[in-house]
Amino acid sequence: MSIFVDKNTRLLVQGITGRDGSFHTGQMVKYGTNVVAGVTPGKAGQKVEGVPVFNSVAEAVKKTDANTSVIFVPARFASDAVYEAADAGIKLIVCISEGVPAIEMVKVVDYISGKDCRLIGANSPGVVSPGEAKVGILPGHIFKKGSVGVVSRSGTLTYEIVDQITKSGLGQSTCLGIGGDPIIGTKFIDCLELFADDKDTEAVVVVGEIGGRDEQDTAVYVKENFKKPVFGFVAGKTAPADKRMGHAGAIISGTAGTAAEKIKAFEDCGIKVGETPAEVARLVKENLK
Amino acid sequence: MSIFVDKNTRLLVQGITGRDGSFHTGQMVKYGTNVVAGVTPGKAGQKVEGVPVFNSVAEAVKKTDANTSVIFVPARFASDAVYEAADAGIKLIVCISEGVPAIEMVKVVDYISGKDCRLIGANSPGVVSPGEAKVGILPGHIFKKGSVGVVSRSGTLTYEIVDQITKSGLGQSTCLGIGGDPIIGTKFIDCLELFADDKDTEAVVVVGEIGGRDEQDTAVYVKENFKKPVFGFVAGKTAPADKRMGHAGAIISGTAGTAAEKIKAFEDCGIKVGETPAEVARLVKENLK
Amino acid sequence: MKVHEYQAKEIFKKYGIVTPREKMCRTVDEVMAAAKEIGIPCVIKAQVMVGGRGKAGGIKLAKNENEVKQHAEFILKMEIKGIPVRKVLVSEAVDIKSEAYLGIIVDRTEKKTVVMACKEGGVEIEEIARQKPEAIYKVYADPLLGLMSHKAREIGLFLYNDPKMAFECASVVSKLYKLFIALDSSLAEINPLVVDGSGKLIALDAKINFDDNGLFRHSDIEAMRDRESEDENELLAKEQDLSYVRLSGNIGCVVNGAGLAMATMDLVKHFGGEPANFLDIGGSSSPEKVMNALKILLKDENVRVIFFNIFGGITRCDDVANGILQAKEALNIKHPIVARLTGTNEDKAMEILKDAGLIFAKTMDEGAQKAIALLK
Amino acid sequence: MKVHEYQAKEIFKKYGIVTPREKMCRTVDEVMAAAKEIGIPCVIKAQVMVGGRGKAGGIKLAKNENEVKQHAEFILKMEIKGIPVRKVLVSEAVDIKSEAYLGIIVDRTEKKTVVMACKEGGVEIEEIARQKPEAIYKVYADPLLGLMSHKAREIGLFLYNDPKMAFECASVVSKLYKLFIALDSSLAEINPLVVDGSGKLIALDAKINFDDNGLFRHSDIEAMRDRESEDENELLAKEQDLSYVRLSGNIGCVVNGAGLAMATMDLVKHFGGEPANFLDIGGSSSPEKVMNALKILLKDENVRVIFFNIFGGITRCDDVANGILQAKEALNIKHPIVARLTGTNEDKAMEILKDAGLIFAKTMDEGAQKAIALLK
Repeated sequence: MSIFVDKNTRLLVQGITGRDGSFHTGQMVKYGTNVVAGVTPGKAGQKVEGVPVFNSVAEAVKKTDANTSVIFVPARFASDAVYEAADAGIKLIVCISEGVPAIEMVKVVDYISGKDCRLIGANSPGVVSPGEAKVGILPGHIFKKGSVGVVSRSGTLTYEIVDQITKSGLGQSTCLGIGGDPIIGTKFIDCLELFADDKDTEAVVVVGEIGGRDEQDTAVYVKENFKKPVFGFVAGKTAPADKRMGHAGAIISGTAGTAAEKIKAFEDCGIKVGETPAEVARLVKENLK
Repeated sequence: MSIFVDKNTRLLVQGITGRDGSFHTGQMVKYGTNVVAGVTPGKAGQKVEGVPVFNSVAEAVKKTDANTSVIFVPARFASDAVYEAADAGIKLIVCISEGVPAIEMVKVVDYISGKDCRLIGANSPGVVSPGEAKVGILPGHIFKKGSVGVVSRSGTLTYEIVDQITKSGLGQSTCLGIGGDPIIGTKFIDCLELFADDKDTEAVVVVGEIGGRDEQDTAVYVKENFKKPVFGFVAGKTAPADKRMGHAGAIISGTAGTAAEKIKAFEDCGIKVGETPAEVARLVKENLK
Repeated sequence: MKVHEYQAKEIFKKYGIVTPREKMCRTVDEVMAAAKEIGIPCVIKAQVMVGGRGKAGGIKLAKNENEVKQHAEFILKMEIKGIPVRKVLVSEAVDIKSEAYLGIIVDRTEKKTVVMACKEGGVEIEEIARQKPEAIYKVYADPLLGLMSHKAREIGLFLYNDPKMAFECASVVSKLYKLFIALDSSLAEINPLVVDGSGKLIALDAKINFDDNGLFRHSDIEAMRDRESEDENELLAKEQDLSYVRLSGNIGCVVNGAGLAMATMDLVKHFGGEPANFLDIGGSSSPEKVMNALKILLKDENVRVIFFNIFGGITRCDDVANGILQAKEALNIKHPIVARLTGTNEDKAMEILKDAGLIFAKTMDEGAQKAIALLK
Repeated sequence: MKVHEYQAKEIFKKYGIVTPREKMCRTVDEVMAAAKEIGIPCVIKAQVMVGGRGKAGGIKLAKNENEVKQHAEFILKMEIKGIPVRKVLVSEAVDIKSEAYLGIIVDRTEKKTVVMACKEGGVEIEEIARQKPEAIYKVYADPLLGLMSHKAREIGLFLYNDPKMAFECASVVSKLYKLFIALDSSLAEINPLVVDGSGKLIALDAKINFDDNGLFRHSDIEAMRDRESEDENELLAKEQDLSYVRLSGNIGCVVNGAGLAMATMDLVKHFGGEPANFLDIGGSSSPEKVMNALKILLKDENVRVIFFNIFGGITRCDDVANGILQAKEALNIKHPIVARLTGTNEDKAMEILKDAGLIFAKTMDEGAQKAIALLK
């Protein structure tokens, strides 16, 4: 088992003919993901990496029964891409696009909430269930099938931690980046709820960073509801206040959203926190029998 | 029994200090309706006909447990009044205000649909369950407790028909005007669904008029789903095309929405149609044992 | 409220929808000048707010200067469905490669705004809707989010196979939707939407109707009202918060409430008479309102009998009675008046009117029949 | 992106929010002239985009012409938190009867826009949030419908007992919300919102931050950017699609990905070093991008060691290696460089860099430790 994506994933790529879309379609196909369709309005009839291209998501869904979509369109078209996917009955939308205005995401998230549909991101690197499916831009080679779930607000930092977990001899059930933006479709707690019910997941690593209070809320949730061991990491201990650290959501506002308060919240709620990425992998290895 | 309003109705009047609001509050109190609160922002602390006035619906609901609201505010404030009532947890909103733009009503109706809340109107004359409660501007003296349900797109025409039914010796379970606007919260079919389950209702009179195709849809619904006898009337047989006949919704568009096609739809589906208001009352009387 | 084609096109232009080069003219001389400016051949189109202009001969192609003059003279003297043509639009003769239909209305059943498209342009959409509804492609806007881009594209891709045309069309759809919402329209229509020789999309005709309930916030639209083309009594009634529609009969009806007013007209017809009008004096009427109503009613010289049908609820019968009494004297009304006043304060009304020389009726049936009998 | 108080107030005025009579000045002479125009007493306020101006002495009341001059001279020579004051705002001295707080942000947890109000104005809202959160009244806007009128009234009625004031406040709230949404703001704040002697509501201070992700559709806001007040290297980085934040240490970090870049800084600190910067070269990097990154990094004279930490996924390590090689030569880099390049094409990268005189590391731990060791 795994969460979000697996062998049943029938993936559609929105923006498949673009530079990123076509490159990663190839990567995903190579990984073994069942990529059934692509969409670029006006480019119907083409093929990308053997995948047929349609003019609209609705048409692609009708023809291919796609159930999952990954979005590679430029930020200014991303919210419409999400609406289109949701309207066409897609159940899981993974939005890779970075740079969607927060006020648009507020609308998108509200619209989606009324549908039988989940949105991951925007600004997500994607989701991988090793050996099952890879949706997004995460590099496939670092993953190994196993029992550790990884959920993160970041991209490459996740790869770093996953890589170390893999090198320690453990594998992963599902790994995903929920996106570095302030307003995102799926949060840590949403993922933990699914990991809780996933038989193959024995432990979860939560990779947080400065900004907001998602880590604090997650800590309380873990303490009160989550039975499996959880390990944490928080990036940005040395970040200054009121400066956006790359991600739109990674900003300490005045004195709120610091790494210190997040680490304290994790530790107060029984989540073991690694000081460095390497230490996180070590903690997982030591604590998982 | 009855539908929409009864002895459990705890009524709040929005726009209670206005000319219409205060006059009809008096009339509703006199009828025996349990009017528990009024709202006019900025006028908290006053009383109208003994009813306490609050600044907001939320406050009024908190203090008085109001469950139903009737709206008497000017048209340009009506949609906000509906939003306020819905946000405050009101379960039934009867909007009397006439002249709300259709595009605003589209939004209002959509917003309400996501809540546990029903909207009647806008441009409704109100709802009366004789002997139980009167909400709106219908004149109380014409009603008599009984077993005929009456639902109408009109105001005074409803009074005319109700009056004749009462004079024929029969009474009514619940009578309401759903409003003469093109976009309204509650339609004929919604009312019939409730009349179907109302033990005290033995027959229903549907009073339609030109414009739209609500009567046609209702006819099909009655034929397929409704077990109790239904009687119909359609106003506007002599109305010219493309002229708005008072009500915003009463307009024949080109050749669509004529009284003739509505009457035909009624008759095709087994609804007995009266040629005149008097004949409707006669038909009901003759067919109800 | 309706506006002329040339006015709708001004609005289109403001929203970036391409229309032909054209000019509104009131005289033959203006037409001649405009034609020279725009270029001949050109099209001369009668500006009247009724359908079927083309069939009636109100739209003509002029291939030379002579024809411009002839057509202008002809059309500016026409009446179309009883409406005199006072303005024409001189329009460039577009090289039409294809025609489509595009329209937006508020769909009552779905309670949403709907964009309708059809590959056949220049036809009556209601006709198509009846005869082959499957030819009409419908896309609903989200009530709160509006018409999303992918939905506009869906329309474009339905109408045109060529992606470039489809996206250009999507842009037209988005603009049409934007103006529809911004201006509280009840109909916004491009029929036909044409592709010209150079592959450009042009709105060859334009129609916008406005929701009367929304006009209060669009004084610029209200200012476009062509008072010449509307019935002055209907406008006068509206200003006095009355609702009046003139018909061709001779029994003037004064009623409170729109539904009852329609039912009253129907009843007159039912018993063999001909109603002269629809007239709703509204919910809370005063003697002044009754006076105003009668003033308007009596401008119609066909009216021979007046039939009051009042069901007193909020409306007080004594108010109406006082209004009748005052109007009868002030306006020196000689017409026979049948009065059926029932409900709130009907006894007082009877007392007020007892010496006024009216014919009374207990029911609306009785009233209608008495009114008809008076004509004999 | 941030703007100065005087710029935020220009926006406020455009949206109909009342601000004091005031004028932005750059010199003492301008201040003298403005004070005469506005009237003395007046207030002189340093225009810097950091908090705590008041405490630092950057806001002063001038009661006569002499004081205007003194204060202007003083403030225009100040540095506040290291930032030189280049502009001041000369403002009328408002007769303050009461102060309140009004602010709008996007609430990450609720995923909605929230209006916050507090009866205490002029205070740090985060301070209040920590110490007595119950003093902050919150109202959420509907994501699709916006801030409904009754919600704006709710804020007004919370802040003011007098209905007239409450409704005036509701109108200010609606305007503030309107501009917040229209301009893709991330913060819009009136602190304090004051009632003056005549009972008028005035925005005495103004703060607007903009969502960088929304700037592409607001060129007018982008044009307000005060380049003098921002770090030129950070701006330069942004223009080159890099993300750079200068810190005070001496180990320059070049990383791909924001999370990993932060973790790298943290790791340097963890092992006892001091990072000189945050620098994210992004997902798909080219040799040019690496070159640009190093150019920016080396403008910081504190940097003594450069630490590359690259986790190759989409980023190809050979691209980074080529960039290092090119930059080393073109920029004549003498600094020691520690390179930890792992993932996609790491072997190729090693091959490229084998003779470049770099210090290599297998893991980021090793890299950070080697970088620190080089400083000794």
